Amino acid sequence: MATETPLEGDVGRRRKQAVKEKLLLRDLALRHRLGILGVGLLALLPLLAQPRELNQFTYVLYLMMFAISWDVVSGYTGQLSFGHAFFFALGGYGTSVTVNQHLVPLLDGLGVTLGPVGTTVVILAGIVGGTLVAALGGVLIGVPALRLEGPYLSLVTLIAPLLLYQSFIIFGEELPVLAPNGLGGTSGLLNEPPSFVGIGTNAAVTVDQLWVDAVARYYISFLALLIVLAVTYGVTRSAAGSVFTAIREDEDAVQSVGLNPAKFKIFAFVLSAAVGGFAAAVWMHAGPNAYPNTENLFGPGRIDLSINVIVVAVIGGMGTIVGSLVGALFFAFADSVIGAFVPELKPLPTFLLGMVALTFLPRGVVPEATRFGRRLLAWRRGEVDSLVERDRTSAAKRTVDRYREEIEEIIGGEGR
Amino acid sequence: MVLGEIATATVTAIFLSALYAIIAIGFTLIFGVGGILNFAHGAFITVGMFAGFLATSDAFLIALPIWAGLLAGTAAGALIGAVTYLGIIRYVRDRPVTILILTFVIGFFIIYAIRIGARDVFGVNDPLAIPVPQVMGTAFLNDVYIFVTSWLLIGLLFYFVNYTRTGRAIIAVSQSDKGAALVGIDAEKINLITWTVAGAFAGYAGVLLAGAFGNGSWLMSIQPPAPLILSFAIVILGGLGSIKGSIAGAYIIGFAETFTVNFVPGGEQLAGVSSLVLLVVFLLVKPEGLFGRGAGE
Amino acid sequence: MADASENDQREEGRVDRRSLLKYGSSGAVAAGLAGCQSPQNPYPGSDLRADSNEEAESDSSSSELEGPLSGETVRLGILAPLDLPLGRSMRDGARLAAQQLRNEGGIEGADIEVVVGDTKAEPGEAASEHKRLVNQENCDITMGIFLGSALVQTLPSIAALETIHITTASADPRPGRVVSKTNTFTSKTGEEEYERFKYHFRAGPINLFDLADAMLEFVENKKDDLGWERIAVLTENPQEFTPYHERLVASLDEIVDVPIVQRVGGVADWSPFYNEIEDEDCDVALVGLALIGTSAVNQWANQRRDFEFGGIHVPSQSYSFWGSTDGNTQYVFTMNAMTPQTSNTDLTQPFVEAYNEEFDRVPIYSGAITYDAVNIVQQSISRAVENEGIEGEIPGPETLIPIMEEGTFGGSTILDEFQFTPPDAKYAHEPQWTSIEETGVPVFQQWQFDPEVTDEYGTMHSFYPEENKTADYSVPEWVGGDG
Amino acid sequence: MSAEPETGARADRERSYGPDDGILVADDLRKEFGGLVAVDDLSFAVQEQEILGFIGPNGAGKSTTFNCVTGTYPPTDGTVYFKGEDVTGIPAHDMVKEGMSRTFQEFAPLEDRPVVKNVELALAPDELFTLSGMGGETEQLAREICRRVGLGEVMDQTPSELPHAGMLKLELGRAIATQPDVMLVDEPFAGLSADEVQELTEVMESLRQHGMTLIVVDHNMRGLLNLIDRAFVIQFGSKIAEGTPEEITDDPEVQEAYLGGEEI
Repeated sequence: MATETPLEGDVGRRRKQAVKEKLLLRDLALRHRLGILGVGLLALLPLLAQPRELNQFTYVLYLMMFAISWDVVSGYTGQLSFGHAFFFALGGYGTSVTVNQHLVPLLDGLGVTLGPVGTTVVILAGIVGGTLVAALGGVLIGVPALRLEGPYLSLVTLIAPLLLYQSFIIFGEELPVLAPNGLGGTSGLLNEPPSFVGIGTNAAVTVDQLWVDAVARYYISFLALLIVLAVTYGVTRSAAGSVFTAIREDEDAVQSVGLNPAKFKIFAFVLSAAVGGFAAAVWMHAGPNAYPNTENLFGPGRIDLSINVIVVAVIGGMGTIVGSLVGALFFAFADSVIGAFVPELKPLPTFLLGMVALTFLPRGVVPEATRFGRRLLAWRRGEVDSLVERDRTSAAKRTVDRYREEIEEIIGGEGR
Repeated sequence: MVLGEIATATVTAIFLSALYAIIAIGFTLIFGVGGILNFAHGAFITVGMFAGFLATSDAFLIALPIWAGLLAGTAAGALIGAVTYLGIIRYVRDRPVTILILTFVIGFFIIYAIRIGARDVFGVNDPLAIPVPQVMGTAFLNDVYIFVTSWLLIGLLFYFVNYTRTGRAIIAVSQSDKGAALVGIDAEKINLITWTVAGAFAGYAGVLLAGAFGNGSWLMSIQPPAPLILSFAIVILGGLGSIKGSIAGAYIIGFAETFTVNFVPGGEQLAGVSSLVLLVVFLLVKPEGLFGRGAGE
Repeated sequence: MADASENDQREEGRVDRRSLLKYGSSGAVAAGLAGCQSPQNPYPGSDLRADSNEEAESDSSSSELEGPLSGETVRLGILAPLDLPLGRSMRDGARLAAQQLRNEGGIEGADIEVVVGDTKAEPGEAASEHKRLVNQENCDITMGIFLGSALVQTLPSIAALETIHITTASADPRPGRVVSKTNTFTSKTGEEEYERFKYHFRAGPINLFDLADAMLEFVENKKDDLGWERIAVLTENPQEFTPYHERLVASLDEIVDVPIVQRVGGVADWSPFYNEIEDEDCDVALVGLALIGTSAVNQWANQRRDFEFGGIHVPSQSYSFWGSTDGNTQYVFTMNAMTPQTSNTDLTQPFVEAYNEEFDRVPIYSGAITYDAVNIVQQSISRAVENEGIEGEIPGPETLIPIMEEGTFGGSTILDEFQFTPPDAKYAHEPQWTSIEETGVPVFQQWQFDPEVTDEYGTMHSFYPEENKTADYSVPEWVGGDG
Repeated sequence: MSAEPETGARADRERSYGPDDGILVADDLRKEFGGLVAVDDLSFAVQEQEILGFIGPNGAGKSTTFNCVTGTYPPTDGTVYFKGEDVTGIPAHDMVKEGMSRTFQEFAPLEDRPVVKNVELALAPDELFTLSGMGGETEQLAREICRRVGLGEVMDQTPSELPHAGMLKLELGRAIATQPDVMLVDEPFAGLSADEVQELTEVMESLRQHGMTLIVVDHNMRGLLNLIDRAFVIQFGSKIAEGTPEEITDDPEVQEAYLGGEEI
């Protein structure tokens, strides 16, 4: 019955073979080599930095992961989220509550004394717990996203973390069953969860040198970043990634080739939430200032962390994953340089930078650089005459166009 | 006793909702006319509050009476609305996503600027508690004042959009940019007017809101009762872009909020939450709103 | 900076001050410093700014000092959030003490230098500044820290660097618990933990449990006097308040009727709470408020609510609060360690005056405690020199800790005789406090309008305990009419 | 509002079909919008490897019929059988997975990516975790499909650069990539030159040779005569004729339906 098409034969096997070849890293494009070089440099950073600087830089790794989390759903599928801290908070609180309010009391009750290995296992269980809680949050946002378009979805995503914030207040003392000791109200949880490595007693491995602590935290965080990169890169570079971007372009087209857009949309939200939640959960055990409080996980103004990840991802380039890495570096660099000159104005210059980038560089640094690089190579090979290229559509532009259509639909030119 | 409480709550809800309505109307006007969800609207409220504080505070200048504070707040709101449009929004008008994120960032930029200004320049002890006086001596009279003037503003706005040439142009633009251009309306000018009016309303409301709650705060737009978030809820309930819908939405939200807080056990903690829950449910059931246009067709 | 902020003084309060600092007036400050980032997470390079914050205080005009430690310098590191009046007061209290000591011949001939580390009201900043002060500035002893979370985060560093730290602003009970030899708080044995953390001391304020006890004592002794039969408890809900709240609520109903107990958070409209309090016919709202304290006072006064109002009200401890509320804070009472009017000890008023003369400001509780802490250090070093015959070398922690643990110290502005709790106390190395009756602190302060003091501003009068009283308690004219 | 009762109803009005009367069977299919009947109890059966012309004047209900059949929206009443199974009302993407694909009259290519990537999307498995796409294997397949539908030269251009015929081919290529057993082709020849019509006709013919069933929807039979085996004509949502192209053109009722000036 099957129609004869080029699909004949053992496609699965051929696919695996092709992937394997790709993984051997032959024939890498220049930008990929640059990317690997960059990641390698990140890995070497502890050799250069003082412990204190290193701690500050470790936070940038988390900012990268948070921005990647946002990019997966907003950059790729075009479902703009304005409250991604919702997922971060779920992950961070998730692991803290799992460890401090469930696992540790349970093990204490059983009379188990935890050694380094035991504590590590408990921490890992907490991270898994936090990631799952965040993923559940992804379902919670993803399902309404099926019904809501453009601006309405944006409003819902914006409201979600604020609702969560309120519920931390409401269940500050106790959340039956789920969090017996409560969620800590506006201040957040006071008892920090155990660290993988730390100077204090509350850690799987206790060290007494500051620099050992800083370096260990850096590498654990770096490992988390690599995991996040591998997962998100894998998904977005597989066929699922092209389905994501196709959803951003035209859901009907996706449907018409036998793909279920709803499934992929929810998946994007869940993946994004899980990545963000995972990052936040690891942060609570290995990051700098690893405290599960509202200021860490929502930002001092309750939604600023959500804004920051958007700014980071937009500066770097939406729909690229690596853009988030570059964006976070820019963001941190700008923040510290500007902050050094006018510390009292601290947040304002960074916001200003975000505004400028949004206005003049909407496509983002990475896509612009890639295009220019390609052009440069082609120019050197003599294939094109000039380095200036005519505009091609970008992820950002596509999202914009789609959004405009939705808005037009709502305020209704033709409908009336 | 219970009846008395219900009566009190009802009166409160009626008064407060009027204030919410003028905040939400500004938000919905900007959306209706420009298709822009203005996340910076909350910052406009905060700017109004802060101008009101500056005018009435005795720490500098001269301590002006509160009516001058109201004027200052309204003017500052109008100004910040106009400046935001002219300075930034105008240039990115055709890029909705950029605008969306931009207004988000602009809003936070403004409220952080207020916080820093309050602390470092004006020596306010606590940017979370910026003193702004009530308009009237007693809480009840103050509520009445809020109610009366809010409705007066709403009435003026209705007169404006229905009986003046510019007002009708606003409606025309909100229905179709292209159509309006065809009949010779300067959409640019209309947008500017809309942003200015919306800013003025927000500024006026900011002063009153701070007075009614004892003080303003740099975070007032997103702290309970979170007028920014409430206005989202209101305009979605009423339908994005509909002025009448906003008024209806404001009353629904106002009543829901007041009654939850007063009568649901433990409801005091639910301030700002009940309306959001209501909103989320409503979004899922009827996203186009009570008076929504188009989306459901 | 504008003059207004110079005026901006906060008095000592036996309060969970961290809540205020973090979420109250200064929560905003903390937030702002970090900008749009999470406040505890500065980005790389923010260390570039750190240097500008450090202010090495060395009075080069000081004459040659003589004594066994002549030629040496005691370096004191002050960890304080300099953008808060409370933090500046800590710095200035230490400077004042250092200057006075220097004028009197130094510490056994050693000069005293104050090095400041700006903690910016960020927990992470406190820890890293602590490391810098000890490692790079070679401080012998550090002091300060006012956020509970900052203190807890700095503890590992204090232990690792084996340097004495004297806390002068946080009321968090956790460090005392960790230091204690009887500690069951962490998994290690108490002895082990003591060896690690014995470097931590607290010169004040008393911890949150003691604050609750003080409150209970106050209510028990004054309820008849004030005619309080029914009390509503409103405590703000950051977890920092929890030890205080739970201790208070556990026993309060044995003293009076307590029909309403509420943890509150993120409240803007207080009417529902106030309605309930009036419905329940309560005489007073006994609050524990920081962040949302201002709007609570404004609405209470504006709406002329039919009950009295006070407790631990952090904003009211600030001298500028009268101005911030346009006088609405009149009649609000709060616990405090001292006020500009009180004479806790013979030294309190001289300190206030000297401070005022030197810096043209009113000191805040944190300044007084830091001032006291410097004097404790001076006395400890002197005793070490006397007892052990040390010469030409600043005694190290192993020498000083037993002396501090065993000694009784005078020269305090808050308590006549200051002692630290012993290592085996449940909360070790904390101020020895038993009751208000025995110690005279904390005091209960009420904002009043007293033309005799000034007719332009409110006055922070103390009305309890008797030995520290400067005025009678007064009830708002609108309370109690026909109610 | 419904179709004039006399026209379609008479003798052949609506003999019922069963599940096994063809690879694709519609039985008493009905779709109403509000009170408006767009498809009026229509029944038909398509045989395997057939090329069926589905003809009707503009507004006759062709698109609605196929939107119901392919799951774009559910029918008001009636049953759709595909390969002997009741598939009434299942979602469009599931219908594709069952083996029914379609092209669209209004092209909606993904503008953000080149032609070959448009086709490649259709090769993506409906799975969340997949290795597919990472190794470039699917791209090879997509390129092969592009060559077969005559897009070999232009597959690396963006869709906006394609001529009209190219867009049609892209639609076709996308549909083919889903490996359908039945393919619905909507107005394939509109606006094409004679050469282009010939080229497309050959592509479709070869698809049929490979075992595919095709339904070609058009508002007249011009250009279809060489392609289709059988035609099915509807008007006002009801069938008015069925038979070989020759029979249809001679049918008086059909001629009457097209009297308005349109040419059958």
